[in-house]
Amino acid sequence: MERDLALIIPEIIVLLTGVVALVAEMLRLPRIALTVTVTGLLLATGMTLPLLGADTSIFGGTFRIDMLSVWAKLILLPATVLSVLLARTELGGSDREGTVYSLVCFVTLGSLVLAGAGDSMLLVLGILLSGLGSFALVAYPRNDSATEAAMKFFVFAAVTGAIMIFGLSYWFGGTGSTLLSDLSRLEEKPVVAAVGLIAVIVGLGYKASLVPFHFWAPDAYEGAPVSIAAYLSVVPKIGAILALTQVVRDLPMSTGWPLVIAVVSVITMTYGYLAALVQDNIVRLLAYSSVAQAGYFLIGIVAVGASPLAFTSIIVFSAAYAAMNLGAFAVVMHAGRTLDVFSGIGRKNIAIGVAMVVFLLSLAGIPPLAGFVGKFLLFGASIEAGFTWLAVIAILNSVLSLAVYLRIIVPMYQQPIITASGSAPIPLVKWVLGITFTFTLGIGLAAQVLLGRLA
Amino acid sequence: MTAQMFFIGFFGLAGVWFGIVVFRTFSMVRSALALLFSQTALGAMFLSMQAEFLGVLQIMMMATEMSIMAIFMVMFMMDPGGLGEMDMTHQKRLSLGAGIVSFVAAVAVAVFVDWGPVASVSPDAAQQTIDLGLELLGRSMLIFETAGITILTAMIAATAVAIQPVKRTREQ
Amino acid sequence: MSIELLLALITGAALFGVGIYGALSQTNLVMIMMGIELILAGAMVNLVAFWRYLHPDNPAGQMFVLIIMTVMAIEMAVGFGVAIARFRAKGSVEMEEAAELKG
Amino acid sequence: MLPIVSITLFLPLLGALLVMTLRKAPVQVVHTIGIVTSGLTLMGVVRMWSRGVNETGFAQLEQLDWMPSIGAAYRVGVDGISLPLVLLTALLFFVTFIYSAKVRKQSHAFVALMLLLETASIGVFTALDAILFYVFFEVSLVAMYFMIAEWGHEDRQRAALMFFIYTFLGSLPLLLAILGLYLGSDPHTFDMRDWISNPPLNGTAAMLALVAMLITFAVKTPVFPFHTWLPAAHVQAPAAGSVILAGVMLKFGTYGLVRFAFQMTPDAFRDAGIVILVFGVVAALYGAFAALAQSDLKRLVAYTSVNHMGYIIIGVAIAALATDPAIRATALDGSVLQMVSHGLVTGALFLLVGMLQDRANTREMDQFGGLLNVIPILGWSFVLAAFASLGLPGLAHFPAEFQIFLATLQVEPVAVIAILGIVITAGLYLRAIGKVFLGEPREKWTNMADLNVREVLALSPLLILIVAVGVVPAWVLDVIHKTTAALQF
Amino acid sequence: MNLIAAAILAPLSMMVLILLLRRFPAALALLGAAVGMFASLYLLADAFNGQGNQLILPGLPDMPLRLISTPLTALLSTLVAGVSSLVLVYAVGYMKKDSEKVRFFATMLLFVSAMQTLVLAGDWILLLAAWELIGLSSYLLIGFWYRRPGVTSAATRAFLVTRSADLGLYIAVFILIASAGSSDIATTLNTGGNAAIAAGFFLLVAAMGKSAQTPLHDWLQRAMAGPTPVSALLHSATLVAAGAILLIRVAPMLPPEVLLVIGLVGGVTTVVTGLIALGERDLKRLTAASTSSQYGLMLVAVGAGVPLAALLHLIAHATIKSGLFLGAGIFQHSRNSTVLVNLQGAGRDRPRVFFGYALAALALAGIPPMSGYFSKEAIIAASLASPNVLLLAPLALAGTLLTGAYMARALRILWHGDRKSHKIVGLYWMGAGLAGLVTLAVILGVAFPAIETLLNTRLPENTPTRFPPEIFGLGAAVGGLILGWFFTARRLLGPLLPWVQQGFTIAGGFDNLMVRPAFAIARSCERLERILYAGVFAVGRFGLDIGRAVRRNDEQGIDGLIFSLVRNTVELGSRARSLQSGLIHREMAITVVGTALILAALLLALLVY
Repeated sequence: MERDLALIIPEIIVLLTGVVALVAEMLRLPRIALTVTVTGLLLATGMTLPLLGADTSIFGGTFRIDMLSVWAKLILLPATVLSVLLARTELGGSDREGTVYSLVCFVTLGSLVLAGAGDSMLLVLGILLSGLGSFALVAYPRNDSATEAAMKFFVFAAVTGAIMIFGLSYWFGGTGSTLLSDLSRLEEKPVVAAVGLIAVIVGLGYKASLVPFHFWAPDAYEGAPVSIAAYLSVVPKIGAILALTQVVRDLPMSTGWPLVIAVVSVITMTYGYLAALVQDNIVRLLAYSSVAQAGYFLIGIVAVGASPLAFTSIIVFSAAYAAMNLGAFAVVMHAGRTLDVFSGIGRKNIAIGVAMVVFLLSLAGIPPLAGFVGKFLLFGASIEAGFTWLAVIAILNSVLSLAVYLRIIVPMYQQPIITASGSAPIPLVKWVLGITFTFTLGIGLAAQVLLGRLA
Repeated sequence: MTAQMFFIGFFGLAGVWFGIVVFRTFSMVRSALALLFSQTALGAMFLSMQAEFLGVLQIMMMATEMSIMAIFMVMFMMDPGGLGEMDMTHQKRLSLGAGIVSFVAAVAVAVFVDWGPVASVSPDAAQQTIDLGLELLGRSMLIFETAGITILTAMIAATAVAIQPVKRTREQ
Repeated sequence: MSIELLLALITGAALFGVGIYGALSQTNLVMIMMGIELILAGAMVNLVAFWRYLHPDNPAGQMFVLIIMTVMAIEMAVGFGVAIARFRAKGSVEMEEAAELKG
Repeated sequence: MLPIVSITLFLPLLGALLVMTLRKAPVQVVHTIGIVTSGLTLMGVVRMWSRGVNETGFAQLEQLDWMPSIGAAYRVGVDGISLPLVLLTALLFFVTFIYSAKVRKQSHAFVALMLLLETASIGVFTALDAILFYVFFEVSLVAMYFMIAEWGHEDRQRAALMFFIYTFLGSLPLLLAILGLYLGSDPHTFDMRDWISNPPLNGTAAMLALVAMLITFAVKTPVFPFHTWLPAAHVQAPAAGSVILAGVMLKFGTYGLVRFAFQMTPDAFRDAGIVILVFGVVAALYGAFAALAQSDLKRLVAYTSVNHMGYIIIGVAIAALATDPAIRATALDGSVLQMVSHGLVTGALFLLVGMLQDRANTREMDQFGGLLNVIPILGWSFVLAAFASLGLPGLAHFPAEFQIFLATLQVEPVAVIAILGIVITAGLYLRAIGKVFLGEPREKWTNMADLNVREVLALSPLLILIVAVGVVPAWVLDVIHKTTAALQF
Repeated sequence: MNLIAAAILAPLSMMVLILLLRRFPAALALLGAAVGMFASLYLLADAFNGQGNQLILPGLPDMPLRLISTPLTALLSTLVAGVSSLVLVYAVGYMKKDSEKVRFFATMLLFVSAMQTLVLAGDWILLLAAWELIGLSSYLLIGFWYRRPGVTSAATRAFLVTRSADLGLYIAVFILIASAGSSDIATTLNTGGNAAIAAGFFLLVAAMGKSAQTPLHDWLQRAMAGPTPVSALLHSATLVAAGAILLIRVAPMLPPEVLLVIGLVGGVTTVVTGLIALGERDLKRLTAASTSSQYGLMLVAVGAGVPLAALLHLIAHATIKSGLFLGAGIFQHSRNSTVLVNLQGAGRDRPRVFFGYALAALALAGIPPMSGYFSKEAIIAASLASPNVLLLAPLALAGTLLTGAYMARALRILWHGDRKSHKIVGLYWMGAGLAGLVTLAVILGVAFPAIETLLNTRLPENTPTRFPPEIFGLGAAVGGLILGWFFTARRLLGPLLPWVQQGFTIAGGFDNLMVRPAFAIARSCERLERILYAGVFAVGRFGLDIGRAVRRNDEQGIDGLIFSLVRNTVELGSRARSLQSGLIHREMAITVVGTALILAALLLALLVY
């Protein structure tokens, strides 16, 4: 038991951080809450490092300390820190600022639970935990659009969550266990496996905003503060993707799940980019883009069990995605929510312009940026798993993605400056931009640092 | 036909029936009450399936929950008394279709899957509770704790969302 | 396969169907939540039946039911929180009126 | 030994960073940095040239671990196919920098972007690791996109987008092919040398990979009917961009065709040889005829590029179809030399058209007339470059085209029909010369200034080399032949 | 220094020097020509002593470039050097008033060195290169006065027609190299079989283009737009001669089928262009047509299997024809025109010039004892002795007859008429050039036996034939002269005259048969280009349409939103505000339906497994 607890020290730290931040907020000490949150999350990140290379499970297999969950911590905790810094910039000084930090900690905790889930019940609770805080965060401004977004978000969450639980009940009937590692018993009961899988796809798909469970995402991102949208598009999404990975790695191949995931992947990425193509609110555009990126994650999941590259590719792409998506949202936070305000911004503020171009090109998968390395590994994994057609479609979608991102890049450099905004970025945003920029470039150029650890 | 079978069928039918009533009445309060009856019937069904602890818990929890729900219902409904015969539904046909398809699919799974051998006996009530307790504090401890944290989060989140903002945020 | 199990599973399926219908057809947030309660109830019925007739030796089934009850309660709480916030901002929790965000 | 390849490769990048840091530096300083950096790069390449290539395989290898866990590394080196192209690249960038010293608009960004483009271009030719190759390949795209979009002409936005999307779309199949080759190699590696010496795929897989690569390189080269981006991009690109685009970046396609398609899937390439040959013939003829219909000088030169690149495709296809190693070497010699020649000649032509446009603000041939008398240096330079382009002996294209057609006749006599392109290009260039430079001078151009010293400096290396390659092709061909003669199949 | 290189490099280096110094062009040009001639003469002397010489230069891999001095090439080199030197002497006077002497002499020297390269080339690549380079230099020279109307098109046409025919040489060279495995001309001459036939025909095409044989004769007359020295050089020993030289050099290889065709092409040309010359109204164009005609005769000789006769006529013709052009140039300067009507009586103004001109004309007609007599007699003899005597002999005789006729006509017009010439600048230089060439034209016949010795071949003099060639040849020549002197062209040609004066253009000639179709194809390519371009954008728009449809799905009906990827996004933002909304229940319904679909897909997948 002591060993088990030692292995979840990072999670415990995150929990404590959230609680302490809440206490600080109650004492009306938002700066302390911020400091505590940042320190706590960084501490948790640090405490994760000794766990690198661990591959075990604790509490009777209900929670896994493996490659996926450890790297989830290493990626999601820093991403949370960056989001907190963004939130501080955007929401600092507002009423109950500290609750934001506290809730962010809980949502991250939920995502970490998802990423390491070894039991159906943890799956359910992880979704709930990461969802609850999210509703509150989205509704934080308490205005019309924010509450509308939160309400839609909530309804979607509740319905999909209920469907998932209902489906999971069949898995218990089929295996006699709630442990994911016992799913291999479903070899002879493919229908049960299928029903449960569909339910899981519904539940986790909602969290990861896969099509057709994505509808809440653009609305919620638009209604929420930009920093929260950035956070939601990264942390819970990656958590859900990793949870899906945890589920399918134990699912018998005979159920044909790779094909289903592949189909969902194709639909998701194509639909996401097509919808993004005609957006003019840049937050919605990025929302749809993040929907499409979720489709890319699924390419890696398809290869789970068939290609040794699968886990590597998912983790690398998660890291890349976190860096570039947060970066892009940070720029949006600095510049504004519509495409109009982006015209000429690249000329006025060269650093911001270069950073945004790098983030967007990375999202489009252009080498040598992080997104390229991630997608490259994903494609490699899927081809190795025999899903060449999936890689082909994904590659075709990359073209679509380019069109989407060029819609932002083009006006940045080519249209006259029409807005007066565009002051120098606030120091915190600068930091966030600097860090995400470094990682977007760094993961591209020095992918070995990641890959070496993953091998 | 054993008694157990009868009770399961009876309470099941009652639960489903009250479930349907929830969406057939125009009165919010009646909806809440119907849901309460439905859940209670299910609690009784648990009892008849020899899951005593769960059955009792279900009835107790649902009673409280439904009463809270009724209060909110009155608060938020346009026509709490159900006097206006307002139709508070939309896309009925599609929803009905979806409901029926879901039902048929679920039944199909239940019927066509070979669930394996059926256990004739179950642990008695005391044993169940002991088992459950061991489960809670053993293997499932992390789950249990997570549930606790989730409840904490729910409290924070619900409060954060619900309380009146003191001053307007910069975002507006 | 025993009739009891079948009956229970059909009950669960029916609750699921009714819940889906409710979640899709209701215009009011609270009513939608009722639909969700019914779906979850269906899951509970299934779990109890599976525990009783297939795996009585594994208390995880009961455990799951407990968790679902928690989920129900939590969702209700947060749902009402969201509803209150929405009510304050807009004066109604009708879904039809929540259509500002689009595209 | 000094890692001269890497130094040469990253020197421009360092220059770009230097320019970026000197945000406040005056324009002249920035351009001087550009010229000096590219000059040093050129010297580095000359040093590489003096070190020479090996009889077999690659020379001047330099490598460094990069992503060992997936078999990717930083590997660079040259052989007889790439070294001439590296020299061409460095030279073209050098003269372009001299020519562009007049650019005032965002000159910091311009110089930095050009230097980035130079690193990417040299990288494409020196990379011996598929990932590295792809990285440079794409980076060049991005840089060129901004080049066209920012410093192009009236309709630059659309042209830049079309260029980018088109060639990006084109480059993605290559990624698939690279993945296929990677997964086919045992042990998994991205080392292009392994792929060449030991082609990892065979059968259907190889054919699929080949098709993917062909799409990529057909778009890049470009081959009819994938060429539509080319005229648009050229017409809108600034002169510097056009020079690099035509002189260097089109070679990515043909270089890739040789390096990847031809060397890494040799059997499939041989099976598909006839089809590729047909594409080459059609491209050559179509490019010539389409050029004949143009009235815009820049479009005209752009379409002749399609024609000339068509010859290269023919050469490579013939090399694959040939069974006699001597013929294969001849065809490949011709193809590689044609890449160099085309870079020199088209580079010079685009510079000249750019200079003409600087003076007249138009490129319509009908607007001009009798300019030879007014601006003799420009006029005679254009005549020289045009005759080089139409394949006159003694100038750069002749030896290359001669070898290509010589080999073609021996392998697929019917394909020699593409030689008609020689006459068509002759006709269209003479027509252009006649319209623009001969005849009675027009009133409005009588005060046009002839080339200034900077422009002459930019142009003369190209013209000198056009003659040098034409008269004594041996100094280039010796290097090329050393590699092509030793290719094993 | 190797003398072969000197023959080429002397003019070339002087050209470079002229371009660099931009002064003393005439003197430097003469110096270059003189040095080149000495080198050629030295080569010739070596050849008489039985010494060959060769120079191997780096070329393409395994195909080095070779320059060789054999008796034949040395002889031709001397001819080129000699004629060009004299023409340059003449040009000093002719170009005295022109302001662009630098360009003129530089190009002339380029031309000379290219021609030297051609005759001295020992391998096909170098020959091909030289072949094309003389095309280039003739383009530059014909277009020398590029500001005058019509000049550009004449130059362009000359280059294009010859270049089109050059494809024949390209292909022939490829065939020869492919079948012999070497680019050495001497080696490839051993080729036999189908390769030889194919190569022979393609070589003929090339020769027809350069030597202006029917039906490709049109460009030569138009090429008169250039300065007269240029014409003199083009027509005598250089550009036009290249075709005949090529055939003479490869003659040992040619199989009988090809020889017959060559003879026929030559015969037809000599008659057709002879008629054109007879009907011509311009002195220089008349002379140009006669050039085609004479080269036709040479091809007859080659076709008859006696290339030596062709070579002799080539040499004789080179001196004669340049003499004729130089004379014509003097008349042109004195009347500022080359139209025959304006030149009436010009000969009587300058009797000495006329005398020289007349001597050349008689030589061309084939009057003994001038050089033309011997060479022409050799050709007629060859045609009479050939196996195809019935085809070739009548054509050769007709050509001879016509030669006499048009030369006599020219002489008559120059002699009769008013005296109204004016003074000419630089007459001495021009006179000197003319005198030298005419002297050569008259006496060169003496050298023919020496040439036979040098080349170690004999004319088939003693072959028994029923038709003595002397009688026939002389008869035709004298008959032609009499006809031409006493009858006008109108009387001689009758109804044929208009057609003749159009140059026997068949079906619109080069313009209709080559240029128009090329442009038609070009235009259809351009149309296809537009379609492709539009197609690419259509694909792009299609993508956007799908995007819009997807968005509509998300939001329930967007009123038609015209969206353009590139066009301004500002307007777009405002239009998007007017959108309707997607309601959550709809979205959720889609979710459920989607789930059902995925379930269906999964069950399908299960069935497959």
